[in-house]
Amino acid sequence: MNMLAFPSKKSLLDIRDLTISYHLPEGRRQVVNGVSFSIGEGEVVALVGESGSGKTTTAQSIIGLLPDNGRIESGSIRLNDAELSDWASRRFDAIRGKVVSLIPQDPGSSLNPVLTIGRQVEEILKLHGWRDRKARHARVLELLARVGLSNPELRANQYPHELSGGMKQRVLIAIAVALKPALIIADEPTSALDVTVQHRILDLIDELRAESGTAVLLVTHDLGVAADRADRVVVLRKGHVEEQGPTSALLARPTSAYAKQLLADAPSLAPKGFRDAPENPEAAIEVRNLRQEFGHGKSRVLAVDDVSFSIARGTTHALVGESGSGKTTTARSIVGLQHPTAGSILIDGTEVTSLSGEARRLFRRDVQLVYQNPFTSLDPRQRILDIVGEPLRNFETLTRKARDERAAAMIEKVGLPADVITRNPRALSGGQRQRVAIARALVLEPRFLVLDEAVSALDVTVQAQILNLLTELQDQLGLTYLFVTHDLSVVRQIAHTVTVMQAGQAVETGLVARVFTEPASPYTSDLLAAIPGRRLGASHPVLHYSGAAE
Amino acid sequence: MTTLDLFGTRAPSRRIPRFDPTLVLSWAIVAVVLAWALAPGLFTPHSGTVGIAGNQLKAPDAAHWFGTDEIGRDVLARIIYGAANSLAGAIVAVAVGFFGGTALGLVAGSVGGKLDIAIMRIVDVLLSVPGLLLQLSIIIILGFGTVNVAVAVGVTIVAGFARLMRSEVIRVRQADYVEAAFGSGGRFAAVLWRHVLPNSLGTVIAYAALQFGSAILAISTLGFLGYGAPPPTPEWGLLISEGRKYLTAAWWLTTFPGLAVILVVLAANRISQSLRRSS
Amino acid sequence: MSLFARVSGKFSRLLVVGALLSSVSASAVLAQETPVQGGTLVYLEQQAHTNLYPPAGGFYPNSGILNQITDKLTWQNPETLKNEPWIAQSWEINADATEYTFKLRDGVTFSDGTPLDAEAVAKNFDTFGLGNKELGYPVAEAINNYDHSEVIDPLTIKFVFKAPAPGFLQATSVIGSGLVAPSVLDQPYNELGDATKIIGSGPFVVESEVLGQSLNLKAREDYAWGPESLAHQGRAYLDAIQYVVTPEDSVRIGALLAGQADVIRQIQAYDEAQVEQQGYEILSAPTRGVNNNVSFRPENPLVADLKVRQALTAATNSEEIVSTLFSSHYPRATSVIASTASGYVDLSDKLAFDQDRAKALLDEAGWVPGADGIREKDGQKLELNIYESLPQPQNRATLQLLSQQWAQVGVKLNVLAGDSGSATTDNLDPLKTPLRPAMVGRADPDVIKSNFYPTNRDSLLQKGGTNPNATWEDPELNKLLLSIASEPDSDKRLKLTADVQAYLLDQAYVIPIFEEPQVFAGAPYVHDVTFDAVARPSFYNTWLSPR
Amino acid sequence: MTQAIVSRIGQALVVLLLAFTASFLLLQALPGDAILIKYQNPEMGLTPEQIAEIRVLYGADAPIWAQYGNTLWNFLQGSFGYSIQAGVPVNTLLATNLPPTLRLASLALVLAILLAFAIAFAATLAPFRWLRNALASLPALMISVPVFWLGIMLIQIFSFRLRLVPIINPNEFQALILPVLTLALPIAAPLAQILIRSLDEVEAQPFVAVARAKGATRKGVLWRHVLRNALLPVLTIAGLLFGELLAGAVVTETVFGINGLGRITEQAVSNQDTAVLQAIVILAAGGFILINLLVDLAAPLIDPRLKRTVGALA
Repeated sequence: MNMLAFPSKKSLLDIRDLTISYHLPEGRRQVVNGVSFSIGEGEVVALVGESGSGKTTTAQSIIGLLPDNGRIESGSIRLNDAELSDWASRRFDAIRGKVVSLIPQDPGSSLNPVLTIGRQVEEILKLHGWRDRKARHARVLELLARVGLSNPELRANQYPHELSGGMKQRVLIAIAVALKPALIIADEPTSALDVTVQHRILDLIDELRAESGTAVLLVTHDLGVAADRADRVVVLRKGHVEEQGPTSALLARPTSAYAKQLLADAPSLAPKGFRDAPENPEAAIEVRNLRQEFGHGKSRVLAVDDVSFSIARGTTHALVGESGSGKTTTARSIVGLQHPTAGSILIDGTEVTSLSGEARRLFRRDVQLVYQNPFTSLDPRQRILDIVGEPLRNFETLTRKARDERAAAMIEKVGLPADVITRNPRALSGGQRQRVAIARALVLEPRFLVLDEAVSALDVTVQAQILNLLTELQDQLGLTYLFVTHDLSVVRQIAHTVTVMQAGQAVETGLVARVFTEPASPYTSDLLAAIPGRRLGASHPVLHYSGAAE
Repeated sequence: MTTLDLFGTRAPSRRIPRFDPTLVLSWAIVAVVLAWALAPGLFTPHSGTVGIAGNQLKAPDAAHWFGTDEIGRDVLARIIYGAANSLAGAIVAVAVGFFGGTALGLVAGSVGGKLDIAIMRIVDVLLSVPGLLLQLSIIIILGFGTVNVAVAVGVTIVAGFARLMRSEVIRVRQADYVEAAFGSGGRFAAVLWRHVLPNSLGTVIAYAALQFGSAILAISTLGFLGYGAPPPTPEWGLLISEGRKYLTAAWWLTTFPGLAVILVVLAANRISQSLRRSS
Repeated sequence: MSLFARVSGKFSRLLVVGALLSSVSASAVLAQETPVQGGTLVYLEQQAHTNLYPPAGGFYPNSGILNQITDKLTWQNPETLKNEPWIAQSWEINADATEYTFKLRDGVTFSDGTPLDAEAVAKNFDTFGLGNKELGYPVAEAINNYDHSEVIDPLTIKFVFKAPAPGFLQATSVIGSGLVAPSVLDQPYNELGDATKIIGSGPFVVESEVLGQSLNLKAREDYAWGPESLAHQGRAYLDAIQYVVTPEDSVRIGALLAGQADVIRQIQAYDEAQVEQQGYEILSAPTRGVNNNVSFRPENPLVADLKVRQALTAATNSEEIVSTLFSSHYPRATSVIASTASGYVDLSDKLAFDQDRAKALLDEAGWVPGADGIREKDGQKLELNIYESLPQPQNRATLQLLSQQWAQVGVKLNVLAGDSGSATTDNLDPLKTPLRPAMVGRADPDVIKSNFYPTNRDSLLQKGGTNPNATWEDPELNKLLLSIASEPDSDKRLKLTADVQAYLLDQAYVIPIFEEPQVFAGAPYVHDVTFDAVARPSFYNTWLSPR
Repeated sequence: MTQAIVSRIGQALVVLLLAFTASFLLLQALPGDAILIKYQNPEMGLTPEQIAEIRVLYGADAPIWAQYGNTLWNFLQGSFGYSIQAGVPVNTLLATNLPPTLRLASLALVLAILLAFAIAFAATLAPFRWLRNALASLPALMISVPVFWLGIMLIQIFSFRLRLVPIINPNEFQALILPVLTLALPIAAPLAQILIRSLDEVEAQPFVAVARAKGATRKGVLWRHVLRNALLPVLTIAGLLFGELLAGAVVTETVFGINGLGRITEQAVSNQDTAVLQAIVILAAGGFILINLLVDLAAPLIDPRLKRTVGALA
């Protein structure tokens, strides 16, 4: 580590009054506004903020990979005494990978699909002067082994699509640490991964960092992750630094209003207790021995394997698990979007699995689904009023005026301003869109609502608002919810009962309070242990459940 | 995750500013040509079909900006009066391709199954038979004339529309909002009409604009091969192909109609590009 | 008679014979300059040849080749239009022109070495005159009333006719009577599209060809039997001729002016100025046949009325067409046949342009102007269709001008462009095509019969002709036509020819427009391209001065 | 995999049979009649009766289904019948005219691909934005020009004005320059457009940023990462452009007076020489289907993700 091998007290990266703007069709937009912070050698600094806070743009400027239309307007970026802010992109080529490297956000699309893993790891060595092929190859295998990939020889010859998301992220980490850089920029390195994988990946980064004394700039939206991993936290909002300081101090005594809000809304840190179980449970939904297979012959996949649970009327049941656990498949069978291979689903005494044609269509009056992604679940070409009014059009013969009135009333009920009704979904924020989706689901006054990862795509503060809304509506209308999520902290906040799923099977079912405090299956324990924010929990008097995993 | 995925989605390097002079110019060209087609008499005092003997093959001058042709007709007037034929030809061709192809693609993409396979094999056949041969045969069967030539060109572009429409329908069908529309009790036809069709059409309309330009070219190529509209119809493709014989003696006969076609096709291309981006 | 072109102010070396009318020198060199032997002439042809059976030589691309590789019994002097000896040294014709006896020149051979003797000539004319059904040979157009041949001795042959055949002597000189080796005529007609199969006795021999694209001829070293009256005897000056098919007008002329070609065929009137301006030469030759015209099909009820036909004749301003579209090489028509054709009489008073007369005639015939200016009768519009004829010079423009002229008297003429298939079919149906553009080039009064007689070109689509459903015929016309073909007395023949011309115009069966020439262009160093009486080029005398 | 290929080939054969049937019906619907067109020529002086005899000779008087069966049977045996206009077997006609067209078309395709890459790279790497934009709109200009006009203009400029390439009596190499260019330019344009768009899209992929973060230069990333990913749509389009190539050949061969399949096609349509047309349809459809089959089979070599599935035609 030639030029960077200086005494450890020295600050490695020093950002002062950085201002960055994008030149967009509608004009110039400033996204980073006078940001200042520094990173010492070997230090981990978390850059925390929600979408649009400017955290990623700031990170990009350090490695010289701003989009074509992005420009540093003023301020300085000093890396080891070199001023980078006025460097042309080409000058960065020498330090990228060698001095500063990157762990990207989405491992799924961050590896070239047409090249083998080995070649992609090898490339960074080749670019920075490793001329000997054999040495390169040996180093590649060494790196792959170091990041915890079994059978490195095999992996090196595989293509990205043959690896899981976690494995791909390990490969990307191998690339990032290959040349022992002084600084790694980790841009949301785990947000696309399952919670247990997330945990292991963060551990790996920590480990490698400690090994080579590399500093890490951890870009994240998740305060819990920042709390667990960072030495210092920089809170960004709308391009400004709201607050920064040592992690424990900041979390314990936030001074800015925004940081306080952020802390309050973070589900993993939510101070509320568990929801009370219903007095005399009357099963409104009964799922018995549900089995779902896809494909046939060799390519047959068993997605749901003998799952049973029931949901009491007026309560929220959570279906929790990692990707591929079968939770979404189960939910879709319940709303009648697919025919299960075997098993039965009784909703208010109706056998859903045998429904078809018009009967199935009429059944949908009572059971509605809210999707994960509010950006894709609303027709971009319809007005909000028409979106919400459409179910009425399908089921009731109303005049247009009457229909619009009912839709408008529903829109008001989910807490949207009246002026949105004539707009398109495009003009709305993610949280607003999810409210629209909920309004559409509720306009027919159904008795059951299935929510498929309905808050996962939202920023924490918005997430908290939607969860509150759902709770309110449940109390008002006596709705029964099936809440599908990967996020245990959300489960804790909203659900009465929970089923934990793994690889198509229900590994545990029960009251949320019981499952969280006395998990019966080791898998549930793993899940609970992986929830980020434990370190934070320690400094926070109210939170103690994390200990339950031990 | 809603974090701005800027490492991932690099802003496109060739952005369109809101006021794009080339786009404005493209629409202006289309507007002018449309005006020519609707009211040619307003733009030229000369006739588009009747010439003045003794006035033949005059080089461009103040009286005849684009010169005159072999029987003394004003070339600019021929172009202005020809706009209606050329546009009508291209519009008919694109309309045949668009409606035929869209219907096939919509049915194939939305119904799926055996019907999809059957329709797509028909489309494959249409694609595999050489387009020009198909066009020439259709013209011979239907007879010569602006509309027939346009229909012939239209038939050969049905396949492209059908494929594009099908893939768009399949893409849109997989969207959450379509499933949501079924989930909220929508019937098949209603969902198709309210959601699938409007959301699939954007790309197809952009393609139609592109095909509009190609249709003008295809019609002019047929004119070159001797399968154009009968004289004295002032159709642009025909003007180019007839004028080419006079290239040595009167360059303006083929050059100006050629420029008119190039400008309109370029404009159609540019507009198609902007439609595609916005859809 | 300024039918030959020359560079103004310069002086052309004209060929000793036939020069006045048809031979054109492509350069301005002094008369003393002697021809140079050697070189290859690059000749650009508009269309590919189709079939080189000599009687198929009416098609210019065919004749451009046949004229170099075949000889004929007699040579028609383009100046005098008299037939002079060539392969036949002398001949006798009986009084009623039913027997022709030819004495052949000795020592003439085909390029494959077989002798050109009486047997060979007999085989040729038997095929031309009678056709050959098995092999698919049609009867030659120029030969009428043929019965049989008799070989008297190896160098004497007699032809016998069923009826008088006064046009036969001239017919022996036309391109369609080129002599080929007997073995050629044993092959199926269809295979004669391959030029390498054509074996003649001419000054050039086919060396190689790429079908539809190019053809190479080379000079025959032992050629020694050119027409006696030519100054040049012996082998041709050129070593070789290369034919390149170049369909695009602009490419032919461009290639000539860029020095890539030496002679090109079919140069349009509008390009002539360009060519002359750059020091190149226009070579124009009259075709001496039926003028470029539009012919009526009287079977069609719209043009069945004589008054309508006369009105349309009066509404036609051929002067305007000629002055707008053509050049001095395209004289305005003054009769059915060209002024250079034998038997021509000036009938320009029958072709006067008079719009008032046209309108009056149409009124008389009951056609009154309708709301849109087009005349109507019994609810039917006077709207006529005509297909353009691609081989004729600027036919599309000509017909459009005609259409403009007729519109002024309230008649709509639709000019149709069509694929050759539809055009061929529709042109056989008078109800679809009341009119058709036509022209024939041939320097004998027979040409009129050729054009109009039902079993020949059948220009009017009469009964017994090419249209199987025809019911209309004009027996008087047909009688006149037949009599021309069989009148042995040449003065009487000319008289009959004059009568037919008058009859055709009185009946207004045809509206002649202009006398169609063949126009070629040549580079300045190309000398002595000659033309036969019907504008087929001959390169026997042609030579290239050093460049 | 093999099963997929077999079913894919089966589909291709079905399409070929359908194309044969469709074109047979279409050609039967042509109003004219090749025999009449050829023999109704005044110089031949044939009577209508004689023409009818010829018709019987060619078997053109049989009922349609019998003609269909005969034609199909002959095709399966590799005999394409007899050209009425040319008077030779269609096989002979094809044997002389196919090779020049294949040579012209394949050279044009190669040149088009080279041009497309040159333009796309220039438009992506050029130093100034205005220059990049100008280069990116070049293909649009190239497809806006009618092919025949382009050919005539190229001849005028390069042969007659600049006198660089003779058009009459060129040597073998010269003879190909302008026709290949004429045919290639309009094909290159859509390829370049797709490639530019495809390069743009791939460049926006996260893995490109990752490659840059390794320290690779922009050019290096373009070569090593972007290009291969951008190739697939180009390959697909190139397969579909095969039909354009034939249409272009018709025009190019007519303008340059070259013998070839294109010119034969044009003449056969004009003369309604159905046997020739039928053969051309099958040849072209077969070529099209074969090329797209190859494209499908080649795609997994470029993108390993496609190894499992072999898609439908093209």
